[in-house]
Amino acid sequence: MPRSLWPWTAVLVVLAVMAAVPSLFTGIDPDAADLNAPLHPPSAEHWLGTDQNGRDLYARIVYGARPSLLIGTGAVLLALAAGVVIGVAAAQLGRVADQVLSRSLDVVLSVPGLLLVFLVVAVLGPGSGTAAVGLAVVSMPGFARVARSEVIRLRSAQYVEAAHGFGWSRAQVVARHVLPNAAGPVLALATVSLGAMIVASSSLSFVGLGPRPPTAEWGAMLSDSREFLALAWWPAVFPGVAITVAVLAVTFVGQHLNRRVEGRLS
Amino acid sequence: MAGVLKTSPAGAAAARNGRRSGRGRKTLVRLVLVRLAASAGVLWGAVTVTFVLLQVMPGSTADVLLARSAVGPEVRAAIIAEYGLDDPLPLQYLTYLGRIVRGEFGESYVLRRPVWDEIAAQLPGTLLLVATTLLATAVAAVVHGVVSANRRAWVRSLFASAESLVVALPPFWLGLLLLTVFSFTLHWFPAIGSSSPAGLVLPTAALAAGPAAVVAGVLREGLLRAMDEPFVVTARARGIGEAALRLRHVLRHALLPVTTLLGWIAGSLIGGAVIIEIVFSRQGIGRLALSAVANKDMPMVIAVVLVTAVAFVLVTIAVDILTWVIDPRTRDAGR
Amino acid sequence: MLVLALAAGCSSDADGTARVAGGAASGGGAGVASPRSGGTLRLAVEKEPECLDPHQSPTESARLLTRPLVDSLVYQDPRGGLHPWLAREWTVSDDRLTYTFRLREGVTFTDGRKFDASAVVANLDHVVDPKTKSLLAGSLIAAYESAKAVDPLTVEVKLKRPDSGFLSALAQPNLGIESPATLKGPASKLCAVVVGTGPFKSDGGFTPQKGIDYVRNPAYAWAPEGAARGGPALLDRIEVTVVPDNSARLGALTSGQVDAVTGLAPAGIGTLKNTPGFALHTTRFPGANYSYWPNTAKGPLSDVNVRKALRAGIDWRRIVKNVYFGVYDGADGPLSASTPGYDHSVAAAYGYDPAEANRLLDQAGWTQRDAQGYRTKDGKRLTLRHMWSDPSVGNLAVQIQAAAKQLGVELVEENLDGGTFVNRLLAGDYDLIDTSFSSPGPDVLRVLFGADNIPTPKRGISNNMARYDNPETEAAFKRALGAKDQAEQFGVYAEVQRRITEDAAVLPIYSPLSTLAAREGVRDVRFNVDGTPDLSGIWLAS
Amino acid sequence: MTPAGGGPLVAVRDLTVRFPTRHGVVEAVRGVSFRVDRGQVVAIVGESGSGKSVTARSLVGLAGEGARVGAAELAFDGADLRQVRGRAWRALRGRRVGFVLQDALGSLDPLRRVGAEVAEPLRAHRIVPGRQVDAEVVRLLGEAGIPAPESRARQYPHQLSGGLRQRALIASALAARPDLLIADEPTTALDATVQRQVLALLRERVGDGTAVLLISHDLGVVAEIADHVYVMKDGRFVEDGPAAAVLESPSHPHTKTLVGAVAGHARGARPGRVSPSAPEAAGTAREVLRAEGLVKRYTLPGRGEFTAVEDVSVTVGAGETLGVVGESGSGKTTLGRLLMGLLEPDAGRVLLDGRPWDGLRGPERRAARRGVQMIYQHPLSSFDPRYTARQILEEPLRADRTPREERDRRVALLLEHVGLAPDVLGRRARELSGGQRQRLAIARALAPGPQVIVCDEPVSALDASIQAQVLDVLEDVQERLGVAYVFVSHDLGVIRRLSHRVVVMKDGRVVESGEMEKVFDHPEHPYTKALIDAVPRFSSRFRRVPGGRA
Repeated sequence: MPRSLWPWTAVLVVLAVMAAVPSLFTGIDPDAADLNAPLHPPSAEHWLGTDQNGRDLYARIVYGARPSLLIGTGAVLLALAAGVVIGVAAAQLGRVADQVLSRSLDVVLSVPGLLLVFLVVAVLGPGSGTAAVGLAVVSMPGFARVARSEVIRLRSAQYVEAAHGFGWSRAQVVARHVLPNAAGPVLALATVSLGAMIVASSSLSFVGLGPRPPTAEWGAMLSDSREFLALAWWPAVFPGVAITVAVLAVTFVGQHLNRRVEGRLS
Repeated sequence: MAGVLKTSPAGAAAARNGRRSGRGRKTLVRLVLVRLAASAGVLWGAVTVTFVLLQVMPGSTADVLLARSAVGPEVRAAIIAEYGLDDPLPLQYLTYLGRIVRGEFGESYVLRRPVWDEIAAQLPGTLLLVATTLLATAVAAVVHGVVSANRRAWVRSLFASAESLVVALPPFWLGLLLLTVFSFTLHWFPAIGSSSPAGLVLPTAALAAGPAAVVAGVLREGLLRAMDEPFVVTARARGIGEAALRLRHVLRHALLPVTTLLGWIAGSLIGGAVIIEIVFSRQGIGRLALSAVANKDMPMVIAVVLVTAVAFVLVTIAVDILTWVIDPRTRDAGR
Repeated sequence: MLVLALAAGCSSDADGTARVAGGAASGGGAGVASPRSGGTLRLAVEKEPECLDPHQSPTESARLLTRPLVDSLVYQDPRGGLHPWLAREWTVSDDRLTYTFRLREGVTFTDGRKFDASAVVANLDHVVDPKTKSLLAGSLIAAYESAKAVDPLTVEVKLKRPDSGFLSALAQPNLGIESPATLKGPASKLCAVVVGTGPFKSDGGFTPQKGIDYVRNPAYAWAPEGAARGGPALLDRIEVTVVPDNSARLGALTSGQVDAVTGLAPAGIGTLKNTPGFALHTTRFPGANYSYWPNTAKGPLSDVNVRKALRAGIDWRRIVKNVYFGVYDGADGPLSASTPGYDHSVAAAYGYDPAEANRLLDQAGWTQRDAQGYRTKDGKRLTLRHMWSDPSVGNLAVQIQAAAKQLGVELVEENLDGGTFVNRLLAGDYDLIDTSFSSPGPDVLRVLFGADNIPTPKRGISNNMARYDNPETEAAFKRALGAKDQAEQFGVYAEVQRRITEDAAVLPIYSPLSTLAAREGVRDVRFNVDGTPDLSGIWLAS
Repeated sequence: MTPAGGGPLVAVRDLTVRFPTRHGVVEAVRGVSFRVDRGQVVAIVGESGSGKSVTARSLVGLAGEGARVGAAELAFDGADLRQVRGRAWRALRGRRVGFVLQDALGSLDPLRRVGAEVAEPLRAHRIVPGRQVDAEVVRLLGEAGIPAPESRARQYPHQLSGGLRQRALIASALAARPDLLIADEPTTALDATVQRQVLALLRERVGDGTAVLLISHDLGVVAEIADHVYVMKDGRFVEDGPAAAVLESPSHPHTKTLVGAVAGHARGARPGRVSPSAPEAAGTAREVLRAEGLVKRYTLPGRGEFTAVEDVSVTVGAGETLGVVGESGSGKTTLGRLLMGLLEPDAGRVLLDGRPWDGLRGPERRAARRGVQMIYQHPLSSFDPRYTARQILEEPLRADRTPREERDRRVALLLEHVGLAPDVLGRRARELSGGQRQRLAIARALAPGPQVIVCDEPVSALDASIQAQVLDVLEDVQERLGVAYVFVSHDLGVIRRLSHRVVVMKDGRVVESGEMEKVFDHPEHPYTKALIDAVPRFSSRFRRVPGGRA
């Protein structure tokens, strides 16, 4: 791994730990409302200041890491799983299945993303889980398409053809050669989407589709901050920085990993 | 390349009975027709999915509709009767489908107006924003991409990092910052939604930044890849200038992926502009749809879904046509 | 985003008119300079009506936006007094079932048609016609039976039963008189364009997410008695823009994009207070305070002691002061102190007394404490599910939650989507619901605590969210309806207020403010009887 | 031909080209000197990576990104190219020096009409007034022997056959009537007959007095037209002289291998082995594979049917090699797939050991599959990129559940068969040289113990010297294991060397078949004749030399 990437990897690790055990980073209760200290600017006591309820912003950002990152990650994982299944099915189960599935994907794509998420959330009720599901639904077609085209591409690959020659069954060939080699591009898409998904999930909580208050979530914190923009800049800045840094870390490390994979395969 | 190999015998065959161009146009027509046919299915699917989702949403439509009201039983009954809210679902579905086919989108439960008037009132705002955003994206991307393309490796990576940064900015946050700085503080631009040129600047910027960065990256990759193609050496060996080389040869190749990408962006913007519209208090079809969903306003939601779905279909077809124009190889590919 | 409709709706629906305590403008309004004619008022409003027609729409915004367009038979001044308007005078029969109105002459609608008795009949019939699908107006005159034009300038209205609130109901924009021609047209048209006899007209009408533009009605000569000024309005035009986002609206004002804004958030008010060149005009909304409504029918809060403990054990005033930057006042009773018929004697019961609260809880049997320090009774934690669907009250909820924890009570905040919210409301599956309820007089108590207003699946949404059912109050409500004059009516409602306070059937939090923030040049900002700003009285100094 | 007056057109002394890379400087050209006179054809021959292309490109300043070109003398028509910088090159490129790259498909911009490509030098150098460009383009295309030039000019590269593309490319290179034409592998990847025509075209040009610098790996081509030949290896000229001399009496060992390779194919013999003869008299050999009246059609979307294989019947005896000759599009590859049961014929049937494919289902069929294996033209793409050589070789053995230790033994044996050292086992295919890869492919094909191996152009992607080695391996394996080959190739030399019997395919049909010697020495079908004539003259010229280069 190149030197330039070390800091980002570090960031990623820190964020992961934050999401896992936030208490390591702060002793302050993120939901403790201090009636006497609303919108206090950054200070020794409150490193990043306090929000409109006098809650410590630093603590909320630390505790916000889990929902903020988990929704996006969960969405990607769900989309990945569903997408691969559908994509492979479309590629393997013959023309009819392919047509049906591909058109269905078009349907999903044709409905505006946010509206679709909104519908899903409305059906399942608001919350982190449903937000993740909603995002997964919206982003699944991408994975399905890549998986499908990869499988189709590999089906005619010479080494797959050769493998048939050794007397493997169709399933065996798919398992031994098609899926492992299709994994590369699909995972590449996954790492790329992860950043986008984190941004997307924050957008959701921004419009109130995320986890419920008082849960600390970066997008939601930004949403709250709008009210007090004229009074306090810090609640409107730090959560945004958190999101951006997180996404950057994911992107850079992800890109590197992808290059590694490509390098190994071609 | 594979595509080329696949199609070349066909092309040669066509060449032999030299009526290629004619058939080429035919392939385009066929392509478009096929797509349109398929898209009919897509639209139907979109409507159906939306209908189902709206039905499985908790809360009876009547209750949600009357949530904000104080009405006597007879009014409640009148409303339920008028919208056929207690008909069996299949019946509701079929009647509604029938209406749509006849082009009647009905009246909004909540706004009590023909949904069509409503959309007609809101769509322009969104389309305008989408248009300016696409324009900004394309221009910014091409300039940035071309400028950064023939530079040293480390300069390129610098550009690339900058792009990653822009992409990592949540658009709504960017919008918030722009609004605070340029509107609330500096008073350079209006603070609330207006379709005046000035009013479009900030939303467009907030919306276009991310896509522009992505496209610029793709474009640059494309340019670099194209520069490695053998025909570039050949062209140079003919003694043409670098400018001409980029203009006549390289750029077109790089534009192929960009076209597809722009199409995708356009499609996603029509529905995706909502958040920015909210931040900048612009009127738009997105906000219309969201509040409609919140109120289980079925006719409105489905109408919006239909409009955006049609837009999506048209955009994809437009992209296909563009690709057809830019890349002759696809013309003989059929589909 | 999700169904703020419900909470927002409630905060303004039901029994229309309100009387404004302190009446006229606070802040740098009332003119030093003498009124001058001309100019365009650019106003940014927070909410928009889903349909403009006040006969159909229940929303506060519909009232605000149609008041300049339509006049009413009766005018109710900010102090609640009733005065002639389109009706020159009226008489009430002894059985209080027949009202006879003598109409003003020479009044014309802005579409040129004449105003007469048939117009009044057409309007009243239109409001109660189920096909109109009226979401509020119809229920305001639920007692209405029929009306007939005795002669071109005389209308006789018959009621099914006595209704002491009938006249003030007629004073609402919701029963404003619209041009009969338009009433015959499709209801959908009325949602955009309303034609009345008012000081302003709007041919373009209302466009959702955009707003509405008015131009002065030069022929206007029938301003109500007791109004600030007769004759045509001073403003040439009013341009209203809908801007839901609070910060954007404030920004629009401070950046001079608009002259005035309504519905400022407390934070915004706080900001504006220390911005020179702007004036803040406010008035308390009359009616029920913003309150937590306990489910008195089931759950822990069916125990009056627990309700009382909650009322005494949380320092509501301090929280309000904090969250709302000292802008909102604390509450002393079921009704806001500005409501006509408010009974001051109950105020004492609404003080902060943690000791008493803990005593009550112990007495109620919630004696044990669990690991997190919450009170328990036979192993069950004292948990209250607070159901809300308007994120904007989040901050308040957070602070109340924290305060309740001190008391050993766990508040679970349930931020629900509209559908689920409605279902659980109808099923009575909640412990607390929050909402306010602006309203002109003590009548609102009937709406909020009457047994036949308990929301049920059969009845659908209704407003007795405390699910309060008490024979005493039921009887009182009957007497109130039949009251022969306001004094008698108020007397009855004073009893009711004491009864409700005794039962702690509501946990009042603050009295909401109706606000209009404007640049200095905007003069004579008054508020209508229902708390909405009176746009047609405004003039521009520069 | 002799230089036409004046100094040399091109004079190069001690040309060196270096490429600085992350791993230090790579020296592609290490001090070569040569000259080209007007009207002369000078050839630089060498295998891939020998530096021949870079040498040629340095003459037009296109040696490549960051190339460091140095020379004691680098002159074109007296002008010192060392002084030429940036834009100045453009006066030279296309105007004075035409440039033809190999792979015409990639060298013509696929997005632009052929006409536009040809017109480019005309416009760039204002050779003719704008109005006349189109006419001139048509004339040039016609001159390059392209039929119906008007319509062709309006077409796109992918719509032209390889030969036509190459002609178009040459036409554009000659558009400005340059004094020097640099032709880099102008005929690679072209079918023999087409190759012939293109070479003829080049020769014609020389007739007009244009000098040609010909870059090629193919001695055959060089023999056709070169006056003077430089043999290049690792950035140096190892030998040079008049074509005939160099080719007929090569002195440097590398030249010998090159010559030997070509010669070997041509004579169908190599040192220590007389012309091949089947174990028993061909045909009477126990028949392992039989195809009867095979037909395979493809429907091309929108443009009807295209018959890849039409009524083809062949038989392959145990341990014998059936050569399948044909040019691209003749259906030979499709035939191979049909024989392997990878494709279902639309008519006719294939019998393996007397059992028809179509009779076999499920496990049976899979078992039978192991009886026929395949070797591809590009071995790399026939290996799973994730696999090491060991995994590649073990896979077929795992497929039939060969126990572990047994597997190791077999793998070792396979390596030995194909002459690979065990140390390759740890590496992935792309870390191996072209020759090693193809050996690995052979070893893998042998692993299931097949009776027949279908070889689809197994050596055409390899350098001549490597080709020879791989062919040796194939022969050894056949001798040791008695496996039969179906050997598909367009290269008559290769076919001739390996085959016992031959079928000649054209447009999906078998036009001629029989004993190799018979078909090659007394071809009956005109097409076969044409094919054999088309083989570059050098080989025939060479065949006259008694005894060959044993």
